[in-house]
Amino acid sequence: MARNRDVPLVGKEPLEGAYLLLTFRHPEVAREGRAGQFVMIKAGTSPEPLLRRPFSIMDVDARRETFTLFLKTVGPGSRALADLRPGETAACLGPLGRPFTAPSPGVEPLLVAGGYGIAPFHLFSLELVARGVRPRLFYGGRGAGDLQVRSPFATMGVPVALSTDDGTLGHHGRVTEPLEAYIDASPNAARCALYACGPEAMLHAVARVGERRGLRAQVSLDPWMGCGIGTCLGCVVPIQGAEESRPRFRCACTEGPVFDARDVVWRGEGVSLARRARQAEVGA
Amino acid sequence: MARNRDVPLVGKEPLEGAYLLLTFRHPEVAREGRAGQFVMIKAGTSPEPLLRRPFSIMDVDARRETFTLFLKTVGPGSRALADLRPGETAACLGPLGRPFTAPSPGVEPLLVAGGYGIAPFHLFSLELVARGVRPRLFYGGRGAGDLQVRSPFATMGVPVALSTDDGTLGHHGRVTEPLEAYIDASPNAARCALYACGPEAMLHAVARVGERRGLRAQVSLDPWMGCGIGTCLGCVVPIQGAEESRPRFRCACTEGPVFDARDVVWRGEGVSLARRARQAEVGA
Amino acid sequence: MSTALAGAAPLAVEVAGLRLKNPLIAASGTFGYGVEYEGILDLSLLGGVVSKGLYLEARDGCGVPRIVETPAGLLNAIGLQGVGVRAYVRDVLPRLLPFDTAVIVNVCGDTVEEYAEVTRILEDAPRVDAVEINISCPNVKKGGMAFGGDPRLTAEVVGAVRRVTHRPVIPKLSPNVADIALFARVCAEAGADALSCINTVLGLAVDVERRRPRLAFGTGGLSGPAIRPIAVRMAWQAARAVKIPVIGIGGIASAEDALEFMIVGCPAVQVGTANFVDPGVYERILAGFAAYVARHGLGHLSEVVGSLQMPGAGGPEATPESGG
Amino acid sequence: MSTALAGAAPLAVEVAGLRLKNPLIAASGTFGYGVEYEGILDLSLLGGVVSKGLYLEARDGCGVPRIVETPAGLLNAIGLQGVGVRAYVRDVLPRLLPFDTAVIVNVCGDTVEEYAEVTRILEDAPRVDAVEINISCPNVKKGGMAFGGDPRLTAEVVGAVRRVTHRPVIPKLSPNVADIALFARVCAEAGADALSCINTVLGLAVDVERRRPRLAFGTGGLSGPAIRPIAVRMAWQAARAVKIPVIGIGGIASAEDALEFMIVGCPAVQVGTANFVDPGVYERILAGFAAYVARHGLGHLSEVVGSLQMPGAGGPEATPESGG
Ligand SMILES: Cc1cc2nc3c(=O)[nH]c(=O)nc-3n(C[C@H](O)[C@H](O)[C@H](O)COP(=O)(O)OP(=O)(O)OC[C@H]3O[C@@H](n4cnc5c(N)ncnc54)[C@H](O)[C@@H]3O)c2cc1C
Ligand SMILES: Cc1cc2nc3c(=O)[nH]c(=O)nc-3n(C[C@H](O)[C@H](O)[C@H](O)COP(=O)(O)OP(=O)(O)OC[C@H]3O[C@@H](n4cnc5c(N)ncnc54)[C@H](O)[C@@H]3O)c2cc1C
Ligand SMILES: Cc1cc2nc3c(=O)[nH]c(=O)nc-3n(C[C@H](O)[C@H](O)[C@H](O)COP(=O)(O)O)c2cc1C
Ligand SMILES: Cc1cc2nc3c(=O)[nH]c(=O)nc-3n(C[C@H](O)[C@H](O)[C@H](O)COP(=O)(O)O)c2cc1C
Ligand code: FES
Ligand code: FES
Repeated sequence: MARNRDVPLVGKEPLEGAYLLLTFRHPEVAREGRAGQFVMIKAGTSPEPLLRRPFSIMDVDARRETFTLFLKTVGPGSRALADLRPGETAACLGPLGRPFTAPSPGVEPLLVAGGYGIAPFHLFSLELVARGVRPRLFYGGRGAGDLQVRSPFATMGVPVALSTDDGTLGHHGRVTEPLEAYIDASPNAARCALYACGPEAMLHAVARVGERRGLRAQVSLDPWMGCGIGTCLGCVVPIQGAEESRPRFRCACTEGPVFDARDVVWRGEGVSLARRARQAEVGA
Repeated sequence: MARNRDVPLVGKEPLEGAYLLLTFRHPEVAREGRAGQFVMIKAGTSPEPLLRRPFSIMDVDARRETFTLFLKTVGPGSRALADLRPGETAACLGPLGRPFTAPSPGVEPLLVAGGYGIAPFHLFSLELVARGVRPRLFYGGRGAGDLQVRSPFATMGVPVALSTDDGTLGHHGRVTEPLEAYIDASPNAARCALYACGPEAMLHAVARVGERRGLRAQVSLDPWMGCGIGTCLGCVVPIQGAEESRPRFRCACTEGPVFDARDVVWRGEGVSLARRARQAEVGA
Repeated sequence: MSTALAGAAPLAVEVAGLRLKNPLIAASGTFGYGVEYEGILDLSLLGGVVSKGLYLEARDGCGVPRIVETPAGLLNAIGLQGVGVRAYVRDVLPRLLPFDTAVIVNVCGDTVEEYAEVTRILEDAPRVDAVEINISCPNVKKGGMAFGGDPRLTAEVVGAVRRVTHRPVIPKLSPNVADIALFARVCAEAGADALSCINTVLGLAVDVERRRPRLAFGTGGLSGPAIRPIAVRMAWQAARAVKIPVIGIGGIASAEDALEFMIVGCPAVQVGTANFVDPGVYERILAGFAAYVARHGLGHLSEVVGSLQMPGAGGPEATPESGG
Repeated sequence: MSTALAGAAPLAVEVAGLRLKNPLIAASGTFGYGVEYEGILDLSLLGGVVSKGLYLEARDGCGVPRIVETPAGLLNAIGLQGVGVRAYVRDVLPRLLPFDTAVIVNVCGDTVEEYAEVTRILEDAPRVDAVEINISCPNVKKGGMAFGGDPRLTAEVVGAVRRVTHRPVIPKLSPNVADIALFARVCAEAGADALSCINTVLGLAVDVERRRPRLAFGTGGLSGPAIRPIAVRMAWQAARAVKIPVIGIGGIASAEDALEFMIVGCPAVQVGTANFVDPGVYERILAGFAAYVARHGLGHLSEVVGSLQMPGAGGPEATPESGG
């Protein structure tokens, strides 16, 4: 159950560029936080910026009662967090949202991360490996500097395919290219499940990859969030199950951030993949 | 001439409690700043808090092109300054305002400082000593922790009489008590000039001390300031010269912060000492 | 009084016949239906909760983005997404039964008849303590601010709701008017038992790269600390204009903020945007109230209500009228 | 164009017959008489400067405190302290001669006659390029907002000033009205050449420890970033209502802020409170304009004026009207 706490910063590890790792003490997040869930957090009490910011839980340590965030500094909210000194506190509510659902037995989880979208997959890989499941990670970014979380996956024995838009590391191109190449080469192509977190265009591309091959895909959406608990209605995304005649706005904070890619009404499409498939069946 | 600059922090020395010293590079302040003048300064560009804050110039180093502030952290503006790291910049306009006027030859300057009111007297003492004049400092605060700037005066050979409201250091009581005792014991009592910076009640008390003994007193007022250059009209104080039939609002930023104590219309008095004296003359 | 915190200081107030254990009410649209806070906040800590705006039928609301931050403020165009009053009575009200807090329902309508009809449906429901009339939502194309900006329509809506309920009726005033005192008087004459003051201020934020409004709806309602000086001024004007109690709203995030409204004349206040910023805001404010009561040696917090001393004039001689 | 910065990008505009080298004007009461910036800022960088409010006679203004900070805002009650129009003409105007910038004088009055008389005195003065009529100051007991809140008085003042000057007449609108478009139209019909929009928003901040207003005068005018969304909305409403140009004002501190007003329809803008925060604000905004012009491949900055695309409706299917 989510708890609102003032959490002390107990660890801070600067990475390259705008990235860093922050570890806070919060017993409930540490104990109950699952991959795909997030916290709403704010450093200081200044009215500027006003609201807390959502960040995915990247790691938890139940014994130490701590959790870790992977932060990209992009604006005032993330900067205020990055400026915290050990011992200073932030206001933090969590764990929030619905986590990823683990794949059925025998299904290979393929994780697709873009930029800071790597954060939930660190925790997800830990969870999966602990259950004896070995995921495979496809990790893309603009350049080498955006692929900051790599060694933990090596430690876990999770194979990683890197890609960058500018070719400075790994495959030169979109992260979905090595993903598709892998699936197409896999003898086990029908027994894969896709998981994606990153920019919307990437999520949409992963949804299409899944659709074309009949693979289930879970995507973690990244809308602007005001409260994290379903009260501000600022984070709504259009969702349409196969049985729903029209899309409905659903809160990404409480009904997501993880959704079935087939239920999402992607930008410019007007209808979800699930609904379109159902209509095709009915029409057929 | 005042200049507006982004000034890098080049030195930071935490003192006890809420106090610290900050040194910035600003060639014009370093070259032209005089005791009693101040800068308007703000760390960061957040609209919260909105305005720059006034701080007295405590020291200057023309060769290094730096100046130093003595800061008491009391609210968001001072805290943002205190949080600056070396190399980070603040927006700074200065030097501003009218400085203290040095005493005539043969007149002994008695400096009366309360709390952070010590700042201008550090620079003033340096200026006076450089001209071969030895001031005497009366330095008061709530407790020992508020008397943070002492050793530089010892180095300059400036005698210091300390006092605290709680008796934790020096004289137990008001700073004006040792001041009056000194004047009354001095063979040279008529050849003293008073200079005061600190809380309003202290300035008022010093003004009365001067009045009773016929000594000139210059006081540095400390009103809320919005701009520092005479445009916001937020810093006005009621001033009345001997010849003025009624008080007029004057900007403390441009016509002060240093005023002749006799021209100030002190709270609850309605008329300045100078005017009252003139009326008594005329009446007589 | 059910909790130690609330019991620690004499804070209970009666507003328009409503007994509140303390003057803190969660504002409409910023607290969901209340039930979202399960596990995060004990609703019994609050004097009351206001539901989000309810029409007869469910609504989708506006497109996204619906919320953007502005300096010390929040601009929103949610468009009253909601479940409709019948679903509220059926699904939400039973879940509020366990909590010892006043339940106020925020009633909306596209027409005078719809306001009355929503109120009528609530009249049969248990657990509703009062009705707040939302004649001031800036984010809908019909109803809303159109009513709250017109004295005649305001009187009509308030009168229509008044006729169909025995519960306290609390119109919520729009700040987007020239003279809020006039609207306060109109509501009082039409039978209101109290007033809520204020709703959000109409605003517009532009994405200069795309040359479009930052909100999908276009304009939005401004809330949060940025508007507090405006809200305190309007609450003060409204409270001076009428004898019925005025509930102060706008930018409250601390005990001091709440006290500003109480001192200008509001026996109770609502907390809106701060709910998003910090679900611990009520506990912080209650602790601040207790400290204030102790510091000022008050027998009861409500002693401050309406205690504002407006100054004489200033001027360099502090003579009257030189402030002009 | 006299300076490299201003010359670097095509920024010149003509507003009500006034040629401005760029759309940036220093707002009344936040820039002194302009001469205070000697050595700090080259006035020739600016499109124009507006003097602080001038009456016939000198004024003391309000007591202190006159200025308090509120969240992302400034609340002031200066009360139009100033030297009076004759001293301005005699002592200040000559000092503005060296600068290549438009000089606009902010005219005040307790009566319609005083507005006209102040304007008449200016008519004989060289170096005045336009007259801004302050019918919207909230911090005086007579005149000011009382005029700007009444359409009939607004028309009277604007007409009276119009009749005694050949220079452009620019009424400055009060935001403390329900329908700013109405006042924009009234001014246009009374002969205004342009409008300034907006003055400060009436507010009140309370010192809860002393239970008194934080300002000596009591209420004050709210300015700064906090009010920008309100000001942009009002500038948009005014610009849609009239054909004469609207000068946007309220919370501008960056090129992006200024562009918000330009995109909703203002050919020029005024910078107020930001003058206190940063005397370097004009150089920053001009640099931002140049970058924007380059980034968007504009031939001239004024191409953005009025380019706002108001959205259709949103909703989960993005079908029209579902935003309601
Ligand atoms: C469920 C969820 C999990 C997230 N997890 C992480 C994480 O693990 N690590 C991480 O670094 N970031 C994460 N984010 C994004 C993070 O919340 C934003 O970067 C942060 O809110 C930016 O705040 P700011 O004040 O620093 O910048 P702002 O000034 O608020 O924003 C800077 C820029 O980022 C954009 N932006 C702001 N919020 C978002 C958002 N939610 N999605 C996309 N763009 C946004 C703004 O439009 C702007 O262009 C997550 C977001 C969500 C919704
Ligand atoms: C000419 C001048 C010289 C100054 N020199 C120094 C100096 O050398 N060192 C130093 O530490 N401070 C100095 N001050 C005071 C300093 O400006 C304030 O402490 C500062 O503005 C507080 O800002 P803040 O945001 O930190 O706190 P705020 O939250 O703005 O204020 C905190 C508390 O301090 C009070 N306060 C704010 N400004 C002032 C002020 N100007 N005078 C008295 N009380 C105030 C507030 O009312 C509040 O109670 C000087 C002030 C002036 C006018
Ligand atoms: C996201 C959001 C949704 C709101 N929805 C409603 C609503 O449904 N009905 C209503 O009367 N007021 C609504 N309001 C207005 C608030 O109840 C409150 O009057 C306003 O936000 C000012 O208070 P604040 O500054 O504390 O937020 C809403 C405000 C926000 C920010
Ligand atoms: C301290 C202060 C004094 C002002 N004095 C005047 C004035 O004399 N005449 C006038 O028309 N507007 C006056 N204004 C209003 C400003 O010109 C401007 O309209 C308002 O502050 C909004 O712009 P801003 O948010 O950029 O400050 C004053 C504003 C402030 C903050
Ligand atoms: S973030 Fe507020 S409802 Fe989802
Ligand atoms: S500080 Fe603005 S006029 Fe003095």
